[in-house]
Amino acid sequence: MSEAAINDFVIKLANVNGTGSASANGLLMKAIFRMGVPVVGKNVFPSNIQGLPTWYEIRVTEKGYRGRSGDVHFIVAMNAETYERDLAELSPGGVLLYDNTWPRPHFLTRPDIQVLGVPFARLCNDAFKAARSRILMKNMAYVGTVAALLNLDLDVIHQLVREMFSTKPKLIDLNLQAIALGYDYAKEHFDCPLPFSVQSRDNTAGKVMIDGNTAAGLGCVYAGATFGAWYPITPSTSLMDAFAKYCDQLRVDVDTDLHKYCIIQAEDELAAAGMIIGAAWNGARSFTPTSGPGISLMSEFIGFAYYAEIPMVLFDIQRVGPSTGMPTRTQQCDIQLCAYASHGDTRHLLLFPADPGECFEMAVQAHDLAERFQTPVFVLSDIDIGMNDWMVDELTWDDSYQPDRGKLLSTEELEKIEKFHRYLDVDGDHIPYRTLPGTHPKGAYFTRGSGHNKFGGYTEDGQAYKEVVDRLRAKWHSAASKVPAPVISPSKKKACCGIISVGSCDGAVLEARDRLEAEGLHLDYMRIRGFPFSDEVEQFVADHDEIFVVEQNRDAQLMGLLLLETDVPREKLIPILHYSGEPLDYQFVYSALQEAARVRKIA
Amino acid sequence: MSEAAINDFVIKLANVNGTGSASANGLLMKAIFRMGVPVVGKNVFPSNIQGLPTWYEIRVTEKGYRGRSGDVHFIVAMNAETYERDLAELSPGGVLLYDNTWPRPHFLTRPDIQVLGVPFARLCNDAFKAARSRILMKNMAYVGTVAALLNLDLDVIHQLVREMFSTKPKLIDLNLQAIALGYDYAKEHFDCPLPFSVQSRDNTAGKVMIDGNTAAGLGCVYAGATFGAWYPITPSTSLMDAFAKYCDQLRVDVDTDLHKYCIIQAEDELAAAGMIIGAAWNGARSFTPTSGPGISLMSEFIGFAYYAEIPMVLFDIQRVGPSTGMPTRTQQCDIQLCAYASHGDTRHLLLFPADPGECFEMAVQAHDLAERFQTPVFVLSDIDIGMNDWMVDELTWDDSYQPDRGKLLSTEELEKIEKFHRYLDVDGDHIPYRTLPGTHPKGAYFTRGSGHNKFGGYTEDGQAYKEVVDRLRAKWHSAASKVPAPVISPSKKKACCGIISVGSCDGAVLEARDRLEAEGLHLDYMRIRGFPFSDEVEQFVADHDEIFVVEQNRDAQLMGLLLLETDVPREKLIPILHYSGEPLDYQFVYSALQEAARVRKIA
Amino acid sequence: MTSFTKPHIRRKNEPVNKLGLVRADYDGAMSTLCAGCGHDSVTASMARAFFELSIEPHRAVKVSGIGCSSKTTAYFLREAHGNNTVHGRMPSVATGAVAANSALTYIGVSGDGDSLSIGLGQFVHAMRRNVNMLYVLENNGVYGLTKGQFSASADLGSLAKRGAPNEMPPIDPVSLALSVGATFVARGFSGDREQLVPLIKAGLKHKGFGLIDVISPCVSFNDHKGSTKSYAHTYQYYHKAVHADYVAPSKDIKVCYDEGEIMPVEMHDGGVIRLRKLEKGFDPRDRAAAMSALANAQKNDEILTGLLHIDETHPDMHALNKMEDRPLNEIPYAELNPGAAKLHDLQKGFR
Amino acid sequence: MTSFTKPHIRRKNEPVNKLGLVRADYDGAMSTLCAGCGHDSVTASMARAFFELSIEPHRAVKVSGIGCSSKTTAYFLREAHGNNTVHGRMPSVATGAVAANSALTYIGVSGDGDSLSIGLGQFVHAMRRNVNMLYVLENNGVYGLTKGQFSASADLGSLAKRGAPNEMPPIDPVSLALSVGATFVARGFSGDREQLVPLIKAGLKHKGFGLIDVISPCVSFNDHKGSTKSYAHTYQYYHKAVHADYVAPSKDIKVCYDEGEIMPVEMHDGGVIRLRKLEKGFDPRDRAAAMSALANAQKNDEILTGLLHIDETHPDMHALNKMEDRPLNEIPYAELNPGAAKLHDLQKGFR
Ligand SMILES: Cc1ncc(C[n+]2csc(CCOP(=O)(O)OP(=O)(O)O)c2C)c(N)n1
Ligand SMILES: Cc1ncc(C[n+]2csc(CCOP(=O)(O)OP(=O)(O)O)c2C)c(N)n1
Ligand code: SF4
Ligand code: SF4
Ligand SMILES: [Mg+2]
Ligand SMILES: [Mg+2]
Repeated sequence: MSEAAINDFVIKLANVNGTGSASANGLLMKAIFRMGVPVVGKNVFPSNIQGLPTWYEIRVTEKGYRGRSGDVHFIVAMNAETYERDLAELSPGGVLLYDNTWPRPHFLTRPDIQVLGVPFARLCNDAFKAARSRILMKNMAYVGTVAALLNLDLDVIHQLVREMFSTKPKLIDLNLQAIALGYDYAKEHFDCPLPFSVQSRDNTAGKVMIDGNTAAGLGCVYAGATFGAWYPITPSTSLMDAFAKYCDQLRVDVDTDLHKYCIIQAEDELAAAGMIIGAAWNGARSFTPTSGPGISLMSEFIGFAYYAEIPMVLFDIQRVGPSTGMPTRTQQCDIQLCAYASHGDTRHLLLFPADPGECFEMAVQAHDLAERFQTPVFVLSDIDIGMNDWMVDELTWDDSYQPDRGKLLSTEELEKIEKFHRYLDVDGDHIPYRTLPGTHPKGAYFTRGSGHNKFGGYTEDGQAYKEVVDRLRAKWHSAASKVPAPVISPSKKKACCGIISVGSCDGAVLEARDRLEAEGLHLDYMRIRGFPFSDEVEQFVADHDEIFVVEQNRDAQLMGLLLLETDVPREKLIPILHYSGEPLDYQFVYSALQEAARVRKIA
Repeated sequence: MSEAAINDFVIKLANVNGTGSASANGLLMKAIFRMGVPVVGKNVFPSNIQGLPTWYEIRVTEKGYRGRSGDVHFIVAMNAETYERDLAELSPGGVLLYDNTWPRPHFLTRPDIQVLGVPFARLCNDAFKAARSRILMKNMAYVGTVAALLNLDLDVIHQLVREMFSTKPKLIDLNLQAIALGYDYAKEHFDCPLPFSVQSRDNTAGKVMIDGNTAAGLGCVYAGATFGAWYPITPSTSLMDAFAKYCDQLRVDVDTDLHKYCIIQAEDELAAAGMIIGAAWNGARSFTPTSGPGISLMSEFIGFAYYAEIPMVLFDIQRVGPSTGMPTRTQQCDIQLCAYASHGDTRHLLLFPADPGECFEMAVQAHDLAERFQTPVFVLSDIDIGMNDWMVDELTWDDSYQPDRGKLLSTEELEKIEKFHRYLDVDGDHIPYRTLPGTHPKGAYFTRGSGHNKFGGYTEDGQAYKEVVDRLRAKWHSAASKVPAPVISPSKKKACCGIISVGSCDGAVLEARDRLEAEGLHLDYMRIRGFPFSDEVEQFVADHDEIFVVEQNRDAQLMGLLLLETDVPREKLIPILHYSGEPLDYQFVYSALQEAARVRKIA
Repeated sequence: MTSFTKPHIRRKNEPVNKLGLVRADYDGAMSTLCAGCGHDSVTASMARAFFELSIEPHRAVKVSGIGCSSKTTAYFLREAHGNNTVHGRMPSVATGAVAANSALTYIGVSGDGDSLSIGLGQFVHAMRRNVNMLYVLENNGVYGLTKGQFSASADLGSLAKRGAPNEMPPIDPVSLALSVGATFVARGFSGDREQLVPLIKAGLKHKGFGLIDVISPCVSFNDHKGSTKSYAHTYQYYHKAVHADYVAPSKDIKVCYDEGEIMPVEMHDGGVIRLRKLEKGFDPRDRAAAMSALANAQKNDEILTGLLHIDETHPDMHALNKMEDRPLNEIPYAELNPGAAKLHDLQKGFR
Repeated sequence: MTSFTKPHIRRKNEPVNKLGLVRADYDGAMSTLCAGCGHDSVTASMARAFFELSIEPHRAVKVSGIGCSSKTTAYFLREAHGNNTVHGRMPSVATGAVAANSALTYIGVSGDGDSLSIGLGQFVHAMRRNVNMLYVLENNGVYGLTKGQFSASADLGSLAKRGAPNEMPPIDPVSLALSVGATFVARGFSGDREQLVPLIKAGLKHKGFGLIDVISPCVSFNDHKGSTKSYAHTYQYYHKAVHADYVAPSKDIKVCYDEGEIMPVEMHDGGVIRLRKLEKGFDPRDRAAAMSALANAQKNDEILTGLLHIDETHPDMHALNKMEDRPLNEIPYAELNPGAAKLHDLQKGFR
């Protein structure tokens, strides 16, 4: 637990969903960001449309930490139903703000916190006529109160309101009025600002606030993907929404209104998988965003793409499984499934972005790798990365980039060669050449998921069959050096032990590691970014005596891959597992590492 | 390679499918079996209906070995298309029998074998009028020739023909005539019998010849399953056919013609999975037979059954994957998929029968375990076990058996309890009680694949969610001692090394082990029969320095499970992999073990 | 089974049904849908139908897929088992459940997304099998739970909330059902409980698969101007063809037969569905007639509602499979176990 | 693209098409189906249609699912890419392929099992999207490849090889297609190439989804007495409604218009389908009429064949998605890449 301080505290807003709170909360976060102070925002929302508890947590972190902290210093408790729980979560010395319009019969409180009441409902009922406004404006009213209490820059807030409603200018004044209501009430009744508050800095220059799904959608645009198929599923929907938005903006001919892309809302995930396979087979870069249940449903097709060697790019925005699970909560629970999805001997390429910046980059890499290796490639994101706004370096682009279309024979090349065989390892690199329909009569071949020999012919012969699947395994293995390399962050002093982690665990792990380091526990850290594992991964496990594997699932799935695919002995690996569905916080990792180090007697 | 001898040789019949050869070949095998000499039969057929190569291999083995040997001493080469390949496969000193009706322009032969020609087509064309008879009777004609050459008991053969055509008595004489044609021709032209031939013994008493799918279907009848749903897929179809046949025979009221069972041909595998889940949820023992592609398609539902804790019995008759693969060839390639099928953290119970006898037993156990643990249970058979006739001990039944319905509350029990909570661990054994619809108002609960707490209520609370999935993991683990225990077959002398294998590998492994033992290489052998692994498995791996893991897939999937779920260090495990799709033969295992032992310098 | 957890609070003079239960005894958990969602009205109608039919709550079974609509099975009949399965696959789970115990009353609740896209195959095949259940399709033309994408039932030209028109032909569950031989096909509107409750009752009593396509507006994503699945549009265009009401078996049934406008259809339980013809000359027992009535209504931009087709003669799944009346899950093991001696006999053919 | 692998052997005076190719240039690998299988005749008809239309083989794409029928894409057009996908899921792969390159000619081949059970959802949704392809459904009423189980198109009362009758209503692909708004719906018979070849040609030229349901008997499992999908039964009951023939764009087209019995339908490429009405007063451009013709034929136990419905006005998937004419797979990356500067601009909203 850590004390709240200037530019270093956590505010949590407890709301009911469907009441318009999300944009108000986003506005608060953006205001702090624009004041030059780094923020970490987590939106925890229910799996329905209206009426259930939702939370928005904003960590203000001058040092620019990227994970949750685990503390809550300031709660805006707008939801009576979760009030008790919200109250309990508040750190000692914290502040609770609530709507005191109606007296509460059994009002719970704690002696170690400060409670502030503002009659938001009454203020809004008095000020606004329309029923809908009265509900919506309560949110803006607490924004005003919070702004006063945290010393937020009102100009910044007003500017944000104007941008937010630029298309509905009538609403600007209404919202500004509501903000003023809350602001003025606070100034009048409370000591403003609180001891912890925000002071302007210049720590967010060159940064943007973006969510991973938007970044990945944008990445697909830059990758030159022209076809996307999907079936709506939380939390992957916004990825396709982003792709559609940017295509609409960038790829529609202004004169003719004609599109240079095609997006299809499929009838289900099986169909979405089939469509992107069809399009990729026919030479259009394609992708599908989905989540766990979608991967289960696509399993048969994934095996087909693997065996028939068709590029396939899948974004799995992971949510809490198994089954429908908690669709709006985060986990990293599809790692094992994606690594080996489908029946028979199958193995795939995985990319693990840790933030929206990497979602953008890896979206591009996924397309390159899928075409280079003619195989399914999974980008394993999650709700935390995908749907929360993260502060990251502004995305950049290298204008010299050219898509790697892999070993694709052109009409001219086909013209030259004697005879084309689809599955022949001509170059000894385990990757055969492919051709597109329509390019040349010589290029024709028959794609099938049934037994085929290296020439592409149907076979039921054991040796001919083996030859192809043996090459497939070798091809998969050769991708180890081509998937994104792990990021290794050595400890300041030489360390005998290490941490391995992945994806959205990164911020919390880095922070926990730094804090432990400050206390004298030195740990090297490797974040895995690709599968199959490269030599660096092997080296890291070889170089350390004990390795903590931090991940967000129950069954230690990443650790499982390490056991299966590297030479690491089991005794070296110590799982640290978080799977409640909330984004990981550094305190969890810190305590777990500390405890594990104690038990294992690591210096 | 081993020499052919009396009651110890292999005959292979190469045919074209759709020409009626299968029943002729089965007749040959049955005749030898009835003469009291053990046989091993393997039918290798194509994935079409008519016109492609098919082989039937009969190993005559007085000692009662259960696997293939790898030799071929006698080939009946009825298929000109595979003639070259068949010829090459023959062991030196072997005999090739072919149809010499038409002269072959470029007749291939080998100096080290004996070639016998019989004009089967001409004999049959002369003897029979109908076009169809002329084709079919060629098969019976070579049966006659083979009978003469191998000294088979004609009375036994005649009796088999009479039984075979008991419903179409007109065909009996026709077939006997054809047999006589071939028999007489052989007697007249060749030295009969061959040096290797069959002599009557009494080694098959108490045995039956049965295929695994039939045995499993029968097992489901004895388990008291009343509902089955399926979607046709090779090689699982005959399992449901058998269940249907026995139900029709045993469970139809003679007076009313009404059924005590229900079988539904579903519209696909997803639907089949849903149906058996619905029926099991509602208290009828149910099951579905399928193969790899079906498991892929059922993945989402499997996770639902796991998380909602609904009994589910699946038979996966494995075939060569990935994708459509070689649907009529055998592999053990779905082990990993079935162990962890579905997204999110999921883990299942697996049973591994090694022969039709165990298919029968494990079909019953699967139903007991599924209800006891309220979870999916997979019986992992394969084409070799499922579709070939195996010689096994006559199936027996203990009349005192009662189904284990698990923790299912009756109306009376519900009447007594205060309040029922579906997912509460009342007894501390990790297994909650369940209720059936319609039994009692108190028993009602809401089944869902979305987040639920231990009371069965909807939740999005991380801790409440974790409590349930932690129990699920503990429940799964507690099944280790309840799934069938491994069969451990110690070497004659104390051995430092061992073999681990599974399912249809058993016969070949045992034979290879015995032969190596005779040469002084001592190896203990454990055949795994259930997953999660029991303490015996842990003990076996702990007790041995090096362990050869013999299995039929490319990616060492069983070895993978050992790495993931036991403490065995990787260096101990040496994979021996066979995945050409042909049933495993002992020579393959023998050579691989010998070679591995040499490399590893094992005494 | 006669024991009940007694209802807790009961208002004075509150109407009770034949079981002595009040309407509130058919309630469930509190709804978490949006205020004004059509689905909540349908829930109320379903609860009322069960109440009026005096079905013991615990002798009913509720099944559903995934979606706002599918959630509603939690919001009525708290004393009935519910099975909220996976997206689009409720029909198969229902089929298995019905197969296991034919003695209960089954109601399935689904949405247009759940039934017409991911679940289309299962939906059609459950109709083809004539599984004995009532299937209520709460049709709002959108995916509510995933926030407003068009579903396959969105009408040509219907506008999305953001203004884009749908340009693909809709899949009309009623036409589809007729084309694949469903035996009870009706359409209702969440806003008209007077019509809907009797339809649900009739559907529950129909022996075989009953489909009620209920237009049930989504206030959050598809209730704006230009949407053809809005309350306003539905009120304006809907048209009642046949009013159906179920009358339980009793001596008086025959008396009804004479009334001019009333056409009786006898049910398997001895009860009767009374059809009040609103459209002249339309006979819902004639499938071809239903199809052409539907085609005509479409031409006139009318939303035809009521009981559009009924066929009480086609055997249901149990009859097709020649199953005995006793539920599968009640057959004692002793009757299912052929025994050791029989096993020996059976294996004679394997020697 | 004009280069071809020249045909190897050519008979003297063998007819050549506009490309100078002979019919054998449209052949594929040797069939591995049973001798006499209806599917082999359909294969021959498809090859002939491509030949007669003078489509360059390598500019065609063949897609299929799994089944005996689906295998046949290997048996014609050896110079065309084929994609033999997974069971029941060909429509989605085809949809993606068509989306990626609209400039090729697409033919899908499937079976009744592949299309009407496991693949029903995809089949219907591909029609709804009006994907520009011809879909040939080789309908034999059984699962051939898995050895003779009834499929969902088995007719009521049709006998299985072992004598058991089917008791579930069939799913008729033609009715289904009409009910979900398909734009080209036809039925043929493998045994009548004279009718089938022109239908295939018309279907290939139709801009949008063309369905031809071809009765194609399975000699191994469904050609016995009592089977309603046998050769004998089909010959006896089949009935031709409308003969359709495609005429390529040319100056003479207009001349044809006058002939009494001929009704011309103009195609997107400027060609014309000439419909020869065999059934009086039947206009295949009227969907409702097609439905009632179908219903009547069913009543009379007739198998209605020919072009039963065509709608050239409904936009195909490309038009619905406002795609430009150039195939997606030919748009150079330079046109797709917004560039670094743009990326900077786009992110202004993220500050
Ligand atoms: C396999 C799978 N894919 C996608 C989803 C996401 N999802 C949940 S509900 C829904 C659509 C629901 O639409 P509908 O059935 O019309 O219900 P409504 O919410 O409109 O009542 C979708 C796509 C899911 N739960 N499972
Ligand atoms: C997922 C999956 N399930 C089952 C099968 C087995 N299977 C192969 S073909 C087939 C049915 C084919 O029937 P149909 O489409 O009518 O083709 P036909 O052989 O009759 O031409 C089935 C069930 C499969 N290949 N894949
Ligand atoms: S989103 Fe629509 S369908 Fe869902 S609860 Fe709200 S109003 Fe109902
Ligand atoms: S089984 Fe039937 S469908 Fe298949 S190839 Fe033979 S005749 Fe044709
Ligand atoms: Mg809906
Ligand atoms: Mg078929």
